[in-house]
Amino acid sequence: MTAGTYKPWGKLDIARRVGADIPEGWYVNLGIGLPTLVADHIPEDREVVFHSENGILGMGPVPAPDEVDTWLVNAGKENVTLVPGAALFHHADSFAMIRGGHLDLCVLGAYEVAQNGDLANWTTSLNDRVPAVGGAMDLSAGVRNVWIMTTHTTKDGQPKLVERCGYPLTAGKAVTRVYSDLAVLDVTARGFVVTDMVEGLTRDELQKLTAAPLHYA
Amino acid sequence: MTAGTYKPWGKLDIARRVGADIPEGWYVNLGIGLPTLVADHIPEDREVVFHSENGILGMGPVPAPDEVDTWLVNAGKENVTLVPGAALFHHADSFAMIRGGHLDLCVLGAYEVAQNGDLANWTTSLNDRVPAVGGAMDLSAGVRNVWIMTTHTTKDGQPKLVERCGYPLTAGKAVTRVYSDLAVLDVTARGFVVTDMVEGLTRDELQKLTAAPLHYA
Amino acid sequence: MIDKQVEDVAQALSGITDGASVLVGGFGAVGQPNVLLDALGEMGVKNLTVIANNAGFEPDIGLGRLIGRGCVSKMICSFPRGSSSFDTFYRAGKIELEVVPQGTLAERIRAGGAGIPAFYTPTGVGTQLAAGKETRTFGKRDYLLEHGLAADIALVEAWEADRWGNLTFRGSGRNFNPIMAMAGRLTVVQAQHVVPLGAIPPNDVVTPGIFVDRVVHVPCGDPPIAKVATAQGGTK
Amino acid sequence: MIDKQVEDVAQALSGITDGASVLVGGFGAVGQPNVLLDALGEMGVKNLTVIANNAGFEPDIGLGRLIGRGCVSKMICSFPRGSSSFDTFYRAGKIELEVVPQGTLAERIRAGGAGIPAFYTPTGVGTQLAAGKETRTFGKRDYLLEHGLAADIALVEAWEADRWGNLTFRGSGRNFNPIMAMAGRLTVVQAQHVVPLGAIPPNDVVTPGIFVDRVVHVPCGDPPIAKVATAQGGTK
Repeated sequence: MTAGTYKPWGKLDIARRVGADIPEGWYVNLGIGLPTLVADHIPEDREVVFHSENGILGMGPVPAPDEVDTWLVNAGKENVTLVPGAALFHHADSFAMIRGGHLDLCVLGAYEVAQNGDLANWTTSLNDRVPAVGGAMDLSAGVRNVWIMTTHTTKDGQPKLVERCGYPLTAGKAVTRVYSDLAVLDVTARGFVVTDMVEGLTRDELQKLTAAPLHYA
Repeated sequence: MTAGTYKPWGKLDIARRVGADIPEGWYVNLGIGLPTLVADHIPEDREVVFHSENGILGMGPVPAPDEVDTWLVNAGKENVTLVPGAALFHHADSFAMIRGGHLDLCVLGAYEVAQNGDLANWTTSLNDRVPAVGGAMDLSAGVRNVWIMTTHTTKDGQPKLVERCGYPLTAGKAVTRVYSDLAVLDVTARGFVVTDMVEGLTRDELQKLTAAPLHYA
Repeated sequence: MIDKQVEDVAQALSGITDGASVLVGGFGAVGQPNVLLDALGEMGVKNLTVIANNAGFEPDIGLGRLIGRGCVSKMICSFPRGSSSFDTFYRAGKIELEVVPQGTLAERIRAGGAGIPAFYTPTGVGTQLAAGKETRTFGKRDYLLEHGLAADIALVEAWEADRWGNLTFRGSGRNFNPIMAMAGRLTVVQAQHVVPLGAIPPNDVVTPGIFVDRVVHVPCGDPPIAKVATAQGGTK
Repeated sequence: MIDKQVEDVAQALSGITDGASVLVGGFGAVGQPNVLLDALGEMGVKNLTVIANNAGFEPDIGLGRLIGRGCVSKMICSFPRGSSSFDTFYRAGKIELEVVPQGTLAERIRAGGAGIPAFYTPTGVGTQLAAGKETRTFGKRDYLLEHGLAADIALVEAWEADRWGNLTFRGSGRNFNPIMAMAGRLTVVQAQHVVPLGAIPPNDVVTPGIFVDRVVHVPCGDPPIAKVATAQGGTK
């Protein structure tokens, strides 16, 4: 196969990969946007418990249109469902779980990820518009594993995986793994270690789209 | 009436006085020992809500022997009852109420009370026996009104109301009122202000039994 | 007899004056004390500091409406997006903004209610939101010092209330409401149902009445339908 | 399938080794994980640091028995009175003691579970228990710095548990149990009843299963009758 003949993974491909990598029994918070897709891609025989910042453990599948409980929303303010075994609690207890290291995993989006795990995903500048952070800083500082789902580059082709973040940080040394549309990368003491990549993509090509040195296991 | 012809108030007299002075609607914690008596001396037409450190609001009367619920104890580890409107919660929430200033009153015993409100009621020395503090420091530091029920002097006749505590402090500037077996005293910026005293007792006699200057309203 | 229930919303809000700090419960469309917020706006109070997760949503409902009326001079919140009223006032420089991470906001409010003046948290270390804050190392990790956050008033929406002010919440309506009830010096509750004392079993009381000052019966019905969860998500 | 239920007490305690720090729930005779404590003593582990409100009561039950067996080298507690085992070991200089005010103890444990390394509290300022602690002024008042308290193990007694580890408690059995469940790196629950997943309604879960690692079914029945409340009271 020659250089350039590769097809990036689609959103659902990425969600499926993330879902397949979540072990049974993990407590997982899915960020708004892309990460939400992961909920539908957990292997059917595997129990994973989904957490929402606003006081829910045990979120279930999207409700059927005629079965919506409007008293139940997730962190994205969307109506959701509960599974048997779900629990409801208040915001301080919810973030005690997050900050106290009780969640196994959060899956978030990113503007930039640095090779030391620094994450920038909350604002591109304090001046560009109304600053807003939500729960991103708590999640990335508190959860044991922080996985990022993202395109490998911006729409303009700028690398999102970098030596050092240029955008304001959400948390330092937080990210443990990146699932991009081109590769899966662990964040290690050495920096980014590629563990999987799109078929047909060469190491040189992936390096050109990444602003930090890539390592291979 | 000549000097010396007075009779100290009994325990039940003191409890009745304290009970009569608790306004409707107050949230009240009663310390172990003497203060427990107050629960039975709230005027019948008055609602007062009793709190226990181990996670109870709304304790009711002593259970009949054949109606004891052994799953329910108070801070003194005695079996108690609940009234309609009671709530159960955990220890951190219970002390959030105490420390957060949500309780209107606690009634405690004392070894010494100083004229600036300093309270000593947890140990007579760190060396005399096993030191143990329980909830006394939290109650006296956190509750809006701290009333003391005590004999005016020790069994040896030593004053318990003093200029400055000699025993280890439970909390500084905490006590707001003292109900002794001889008098009722408010703790004010001026020091102890006597608002009531046993019939037949003279001011001179009361002063002799008190190791701090007494004032009168 | 203790009876915290008041006859109407006006009585529930009586005494609230210009310059008050106000905790406002709710997350998304659930657990929002919108009737209290509307009445507060109609009272014409000014210069409120409002503490809430968001800065309102629709311009004609609840907090969005209160801001649109010009009653709020400062917002302390985690995610002030999706509110056209707030946007307008913020861009015009007419409203001050303190952005606080959502978990730090929740913990500050709980601390405010629990008599904890300050605590350390790992959230926000090394970020722009750490500016001006003390950083301190415990063990091998850095933490920020954050302060408890109490307020003059807390506005809460509950599912059930009794005359002692014991509360329950429905679905995700719990959210910030119980901790705000703790941190309000005057806590005012709009309750969907007022039930007899004793109707809420002791184990089911979520907010004990000790944290509640006034209850007003507002059977305002179900929240509006929200977006149903999809991959495209909403705002935080 | 997530199933935190283990077959017996031995399995529930497997892996606990000498020198472990152990949070022990319960207050008075209610909510004490006595069966777990007895089994721990039979395992013969040594040099435990135990964190509990008291230092046990009767020498032949629970924590009092564990101490009497010589398994505990340090107690962190608020009220170590009424335990003849503790008295004996303490007077012989065989057990170390850290006395912590009850509310500070509860808040330190909650902080330990909630990722808060330290906080300030008004409790204990100016007392002998402030020795060696930082005092700091916020507003016009002084406060002490206190540290979060997590531990290797938490031993909890619950009323109901399901296979995810969701818990409820009965009567005053809640006490320290929910916050200790949060602060244990390994949280082991002895439950009076094991119920099917979903049997506990979401609003009634007191301790969500995320804080629980192992559940063992121990239908040990009602606590013994205590003193009935009288004026003469008991120990704290």
